[in-house]
Amino acid sequence: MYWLSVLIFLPVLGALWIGVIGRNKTDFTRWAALAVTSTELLIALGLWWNAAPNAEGYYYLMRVPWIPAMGIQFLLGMDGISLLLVLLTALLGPVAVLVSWHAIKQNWSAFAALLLATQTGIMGVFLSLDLVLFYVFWELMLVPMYFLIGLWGHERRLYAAYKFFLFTLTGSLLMLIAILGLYFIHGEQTGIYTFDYFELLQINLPGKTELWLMLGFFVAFAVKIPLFPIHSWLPDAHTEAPTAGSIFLAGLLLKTGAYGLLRFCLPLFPEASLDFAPIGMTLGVIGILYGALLALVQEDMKRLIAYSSISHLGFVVFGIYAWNQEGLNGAVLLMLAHGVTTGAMFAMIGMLQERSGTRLLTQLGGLLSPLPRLASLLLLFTLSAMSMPGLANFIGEFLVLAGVFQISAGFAFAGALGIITGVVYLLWMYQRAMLGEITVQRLWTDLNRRETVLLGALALAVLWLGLYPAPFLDNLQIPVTALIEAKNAVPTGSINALR
Amino acid sequence: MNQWLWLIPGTPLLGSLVIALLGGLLRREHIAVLACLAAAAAFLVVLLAWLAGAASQPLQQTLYTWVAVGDWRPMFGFMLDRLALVMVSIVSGVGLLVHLYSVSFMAEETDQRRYYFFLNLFLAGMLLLVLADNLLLLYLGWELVGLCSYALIGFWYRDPVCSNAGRKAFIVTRIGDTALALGIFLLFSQFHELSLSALLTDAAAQWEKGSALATVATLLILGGAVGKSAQLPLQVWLPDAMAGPSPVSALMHAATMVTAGVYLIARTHPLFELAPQTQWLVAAIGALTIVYGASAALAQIDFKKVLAYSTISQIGYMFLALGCGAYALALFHLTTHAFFKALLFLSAGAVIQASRDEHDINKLGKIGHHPPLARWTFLAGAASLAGVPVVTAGFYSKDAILATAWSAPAGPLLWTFAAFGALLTAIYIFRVYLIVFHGAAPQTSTLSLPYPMSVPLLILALLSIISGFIELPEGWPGPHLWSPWFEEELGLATFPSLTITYMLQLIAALLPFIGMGLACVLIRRERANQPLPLANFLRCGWNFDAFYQATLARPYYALARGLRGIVETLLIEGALTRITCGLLAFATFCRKGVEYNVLEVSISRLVATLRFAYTLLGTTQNGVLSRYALVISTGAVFFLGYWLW
Amino acid sequence: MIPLSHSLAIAALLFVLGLAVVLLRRELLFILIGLEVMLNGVALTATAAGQYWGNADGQVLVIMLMTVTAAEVAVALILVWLAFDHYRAARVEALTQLREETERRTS
Amino acid sequence: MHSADLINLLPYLLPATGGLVILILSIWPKRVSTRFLSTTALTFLLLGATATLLWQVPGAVGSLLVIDEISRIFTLFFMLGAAAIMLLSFGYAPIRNELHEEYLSLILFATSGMALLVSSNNLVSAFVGLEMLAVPLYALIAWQPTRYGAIEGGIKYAVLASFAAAFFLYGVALAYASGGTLDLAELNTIASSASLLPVAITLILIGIGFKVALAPFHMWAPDIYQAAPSPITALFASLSKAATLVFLIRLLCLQLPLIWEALLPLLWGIALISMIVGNLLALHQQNLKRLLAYSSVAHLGYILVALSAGNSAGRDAAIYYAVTLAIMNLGVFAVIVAFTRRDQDRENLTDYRGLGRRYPVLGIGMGICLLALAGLPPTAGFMAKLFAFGAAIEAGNVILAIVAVINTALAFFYYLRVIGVLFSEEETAVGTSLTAQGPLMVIIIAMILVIGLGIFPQWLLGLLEPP
Amino acid sequence: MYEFIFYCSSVVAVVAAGAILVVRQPVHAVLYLIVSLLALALLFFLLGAPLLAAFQVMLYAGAIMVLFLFMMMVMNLRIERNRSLRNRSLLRPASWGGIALLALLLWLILLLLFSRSSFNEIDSITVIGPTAVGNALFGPYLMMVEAAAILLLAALVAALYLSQRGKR
Repeated sequence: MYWLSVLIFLPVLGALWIGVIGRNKTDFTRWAALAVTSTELLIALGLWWNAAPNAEGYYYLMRVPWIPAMGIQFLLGMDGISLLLVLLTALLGPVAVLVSWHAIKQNWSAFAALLLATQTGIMGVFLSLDLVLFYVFWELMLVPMYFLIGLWGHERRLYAAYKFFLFTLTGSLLMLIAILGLYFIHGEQTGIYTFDYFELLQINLPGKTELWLMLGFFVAFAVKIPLFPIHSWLPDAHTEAPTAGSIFLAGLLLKTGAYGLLRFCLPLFPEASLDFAPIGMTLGVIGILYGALLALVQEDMKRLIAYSSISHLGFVVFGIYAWNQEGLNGAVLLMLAHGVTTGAMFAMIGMLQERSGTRLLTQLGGLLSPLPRLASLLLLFTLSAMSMPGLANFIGEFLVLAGVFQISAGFAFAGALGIITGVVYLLWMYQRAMLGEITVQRLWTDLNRRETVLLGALALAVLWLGLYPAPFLDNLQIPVTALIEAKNAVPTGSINALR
Repeated sequence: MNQWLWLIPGTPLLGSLVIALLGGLLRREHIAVLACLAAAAAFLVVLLAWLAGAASQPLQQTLYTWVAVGDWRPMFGFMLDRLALVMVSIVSGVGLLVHLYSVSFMAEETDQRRYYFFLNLFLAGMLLLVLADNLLLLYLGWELVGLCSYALIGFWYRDPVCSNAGRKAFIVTRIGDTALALGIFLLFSQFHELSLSALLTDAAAQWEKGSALATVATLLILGGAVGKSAQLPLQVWLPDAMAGPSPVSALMHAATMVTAGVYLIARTHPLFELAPQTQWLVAAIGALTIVYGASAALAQIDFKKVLAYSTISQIGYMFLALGCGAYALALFHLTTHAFFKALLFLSAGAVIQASRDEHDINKLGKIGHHPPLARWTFLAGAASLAGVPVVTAGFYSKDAILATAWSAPAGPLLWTFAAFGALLTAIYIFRVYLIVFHGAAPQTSTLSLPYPMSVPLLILALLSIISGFIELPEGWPGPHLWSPWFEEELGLATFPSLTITYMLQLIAALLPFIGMGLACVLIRRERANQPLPLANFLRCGWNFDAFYQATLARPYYALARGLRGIVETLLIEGALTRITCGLLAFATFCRKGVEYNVLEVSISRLVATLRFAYTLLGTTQNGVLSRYALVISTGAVFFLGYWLW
Repeated sequence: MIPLSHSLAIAALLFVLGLAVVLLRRELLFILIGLEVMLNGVALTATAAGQYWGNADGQVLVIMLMTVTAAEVAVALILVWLAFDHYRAARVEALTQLREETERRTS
Repeated sequence: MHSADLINLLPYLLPATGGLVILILSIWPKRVSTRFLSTTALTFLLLGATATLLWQVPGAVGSLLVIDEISRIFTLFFMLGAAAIMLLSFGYAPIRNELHEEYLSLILFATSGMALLVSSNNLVSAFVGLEMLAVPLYALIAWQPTRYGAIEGGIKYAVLASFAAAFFLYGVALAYASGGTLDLAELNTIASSASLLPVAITLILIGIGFKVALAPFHMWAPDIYQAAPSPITALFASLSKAATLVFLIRLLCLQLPLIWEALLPLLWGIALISMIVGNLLALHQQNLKRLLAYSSVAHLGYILVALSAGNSAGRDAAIYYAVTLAIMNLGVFAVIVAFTRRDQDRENLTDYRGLGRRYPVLGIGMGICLLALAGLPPTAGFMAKLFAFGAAIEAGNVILAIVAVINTALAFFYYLRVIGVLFSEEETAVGTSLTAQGPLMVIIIAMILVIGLGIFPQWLLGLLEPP
Repeated sequence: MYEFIFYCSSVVAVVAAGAILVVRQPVHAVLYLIVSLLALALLFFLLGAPLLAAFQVMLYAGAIMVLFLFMMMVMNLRIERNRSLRNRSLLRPASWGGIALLALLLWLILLLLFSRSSFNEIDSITVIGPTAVGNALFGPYLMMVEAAAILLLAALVAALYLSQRGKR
């Protein structure tokens, strides 16, 4: 199915196009980038429209030999989970372009090229089913993101960029080791040396080895998610990145970690993952509460949302390791919801910063009256972020907690505390920014047409996800069932390496 | 009619959407009219539902599959049975009246669009809550009304008092909501089903009476109900919520939203019947709250806060009835309370607005302007609240609850609380009435109210007087329409024997009059500057705020003690703010302690180590050729030495 | 007859002595001389081994060694001379412009 | 000697003949223009490259040289690489006026030395090849002796290389003593019995370790990198290293597998030290050329990670790595050459501020090459690391692989720093206008190869497979 | 007798080499080296390599050492103005001792390694004369002779260039 590779390579070709001929033609590059990302979105929607599962539950598969000597293929596949995340990626593309329209003052062509390159990397991560290919895209998305942060970021951008890069890189390199280990063990067992995901699923690993390999993958994903205590790159990166960068970071890059858990950690190492589940859930709950707590004491709005992302992604991990229908469905849905919601919130903070010149809550206040449109839309997204029923995050968090509750009521209770704290910090943020007396008198301009359309679209997405998530959840039926089957296939009384 | 059910919440929702999206194009007055039309449409649909026979045959509609997870597919579906029918009637009726009232009351406000958007949205949410046929949808409505409450309490957002109050309300109710959510999770994990009808039959079939799971589940649901209905111990938000506009207080914090807890328990009563301990706890909470609210109301000086505590106390009656298994009576009181409390708030609002937003009852008494209509309707509401026998609706509903409480476990005790509460009720409401309307202010005010305000007041006054007549007390001749109509759905209340009933009725009938007398005494003492003992304690709502500070905030406080600089910032008013601040301190501790001192420092340590290693290695690279050769030779020695080993 | 190991030991001693000269002396000329001594050790090894195995390869190796050494020494000596010309010194301490500058590093 | 032998000899002869021809041309009574000399040199190199294609593999030239896939690829590669070095030299401002016939002929002699080295099957020929590569370099480092550190660099390299060559030769002599032969194939037959042979090979390893700058024999590298003119540094960093490394691979993997097995722990240790030392020293380095020197040390460490696996995957990985490392280094140095000021190199990182923004092709080229050095997919550097670490894991050297991986992550830090400087907003004074075409061509070809070999590594791997 | 001469000349070669370690004047060092080389030439002869012995005397002691001496002369012209060529002092005893120890260690290691491999005793000397060497050189090693020639040429070119350009 060649459309998958179109999905991946369209942005990078667009990036080349823009990068080569777009110098000093700001207007042209803007529209070109918008055109490319919109085409991408249309293709993604078309793929969604035509999606029909095959025997393995994959809607589309594409298999081309790449490096036959090593058993590396160009193997792309899209099942329900990747479809949803691809949709999210495609949606956030135009959003990021539109948000940067006037916010990026210099070197628009390079910026657009990097943005598109990042999108390619992320698309690749969500689509590749060959482990080396996956790793290639996994690393590939780092570099343009590094430059987005490092070149267009705010005050401490270089520090943040380094931190971002080194944290994620160290993790992913360990994953590389694990991938290679998997490859050779599989090769020794079966005589077929391949990185093919479907082949590797058949592998049967001894307990300790499985655990170590799983940890190799897990560390890479945990850094991306990010889980406590390896989250410390995230607030810096989010804060210093330009708005579009933050949108991609929070909306998409964090999802790649969770996606990795779902796609690789659980099915490849079911036994080890099952043993690891309590720890995974503990890390999740720590993330939920810790992120919420720290969000409470942030002055910088972007930093606040960054910590809230830690909290929300904690829920995702929570759901993943609950490993049942509700938990997994909820985790994926929450990923989507968080992508849209947080993307929108970062976009709005960017707009706010363009208008007020600051993101500090101490310097904002009372903006509801001069900026009613912005304020009310921000309220909508804030509510979504604190999982207001009817809005995007709710169903996800609800399902996650419902899933977790079946595993352990205590964990569910702790997670529910996270919802309460979520309300506390988000409302407080909203109050400090939008309510009260206006602190700065200046000529405020409310959202213009571009921004309204952009945020309106995201608001629609938020409402759709909240009110009618069934079309999205339908896609998850097959992959989630497969995951649960993988769990059920684990022999009872297997070695509990961790306990 | 089945397929039109969605119109009931749909019309106000549509109204709110139109206001939100197109409100910019409309003039202020038109927005108000639009909102009223939406509310009226909802009411109209409810009336049509009555006509279509919803009273005899429950209506149902399923819009679409909301969530599809595995084999669990909760629908976006509505169910209109008798319980829901009564609720939607009250909600849409009172809602319509309040909308009307708002047209005049809020005419001066600039931000009509926001106001009516949330008012309509609230109506939609409340109707959704009531109509929901599964717990998930109910939870949606539940949160939606909480949100609107938050937004409207903080309507005057420029005032930090208002926005703080809104936030407090949201957070406190959210605590209850989370309990409710956990309860839902528990039920879901047990039955894999959230549809109300299926859930209740399953529960009845699978759970033994008094089983631990049932108790826990009902306790969690009770948590949600307590939070939303402002019962002990989560009542702290309601008095603060009076910072919002009066129509909002009337609609949400008196008539409808706060009774959602009552509705929830009534709706899930089969579960509660499986858990007698919880049910008794419901009754006990109700009884305690009655006294708590009434006593706190006794010492208030803010006009609306009196009514707020009164609401807390009155909902206590409903909880008492629920706890005693008299669900229909709880609903009865809910209905009459909706009328008279809305009336009280609306007329109080009229007075307050006429007196340039003066809330202090003493000042209102001295210099306030009292539109005559407001005065008389307030009196009607007060009488109904106090339960003046025979002529008011409040008498009938409250009397029945008192009677049924007697026959519950530990009945006389409950009854005593309830009766004492009734006495206090009479005292505080007449105290307020007398202070405000019989103070030094010119009594012959001729201020007249505009029609949008006066018509709702009159209708509500009428209803608070006559709505009781549909069900006369046990043992009296006359119509007994209410309880039997509900028998199928909610069962019948039990009453003590007829003689005791008569006794109790007599006492109950006397209480208002005693109360009136005591109120006069109280006022005289107050005017002589001899306030009630414990007045301050009562005024602060039994110092609950302080109590929470001590029990919840202090542990966090201890955590934060090491961080001197932050401690200062902790000293902000209000209990929940205290808790928040406790969290805040802890969070700051985490930020300083963990984020910076541990994580950042470990990174910088690593960097320093690497740099040190670099320097160390770099100094060996001193440019002297012999040194290089030496290193090579040393390496050679080691490598050759390897072969010896 | 001389056992091979004796020749090897002597050769090794020569090699090591040359090594010591390279390491100890700080004059470039001495260092070059030391290198010659080391290579002599190698030459002795090769010759003795050639004798032991009875073929000419060892001697070929030594001849190559000599040729190459001649080439190397020629260039090296020119360079030493240039150094002396430019730095007025032929000691290794004088040739430390190129080095790691850890102390003066900024940032 | 048959005519086939003669054809086989051509690739060795052509560069050397080229050197001679140029020398002769220079004593021609009429003055010959530099352009003509350069063209001649390039022609001979390209002819040599073409001649390698005529090779029938497997084959031999006399008894000393073998011709197989590896020697064919690398000989071709060295010819083209030397041509690239010349192109760089033409664009290198500081010595542009010093480009005499000697320079060109020395490079040509060095090239034939490399060609000898990679196909030697005999220790003597290896030694001669090694020296043929080294001796011209002594002079090339010190080219234009008035430059900063030129003479010092020349002396340091001359002395230390002779020192290392002494070790190498000692090893050769001992190998001869242990087996009575200098032929590698014959040595292999006695490898199991001769206890002195591993020692001899260890000594040879020390000599080679010096040439390819493995820790702890690496200390010359930064100084010489800094001292030499940038094109010559490029020669060091890419071709010279690759040639020596290929000989090491041939020695251990192809000819003496038994000894290879015995040496694995040593290789393991060298790999570990090299990676760590190289990266640590590069970490805070402010001088770009020194930084690249240290990074090369680390890269050789990664190659030894592959070699210490002791399996065929490790061998292939090492070969692949050698080629790609050479290309990447060539690319980076091409940019350094292109950015030189009129009189001297830009050495400090601060001198590169903002140049990538101003000259995007050069900037992007250098960025890609640096990222490839760092090992980022989809460049060749990543594939090389993948193969290398894969080989290590296959052999069960998981700890080494993990150390390598952590080192890789560490290495990103300094590569990214360079890129960050290159694209930073402040700009340094540009100095000259960059008009040199040679470096531009080299960087573009390197860029294409780095990405092409990264995406399609089987291009190279396939060539190595015996048909 | 044969052994005696062998060991004597070994001792001479070693002692002369050792003397280089401690002498102060470069000229002395060169002279000691020549002594060592000549002793070595004798050893070569004794080991049955007369051609090598001759080469050693002619090439090494003759040509290369003359190169050294010539260079020294050139430099000595300026030694009066510049004292840096003089060996002021040896290194500090600590590093001196350290390096000596290292060298000793290396030697001991090598000896131990040699002692591990068992070499057969050889009964008599077989002289591998110029013919054999020549056959080898111009037989299989012909390529290398040519290569060495090119190498020498390269060195010549390099030396010439540097000596021309090096003039200040």
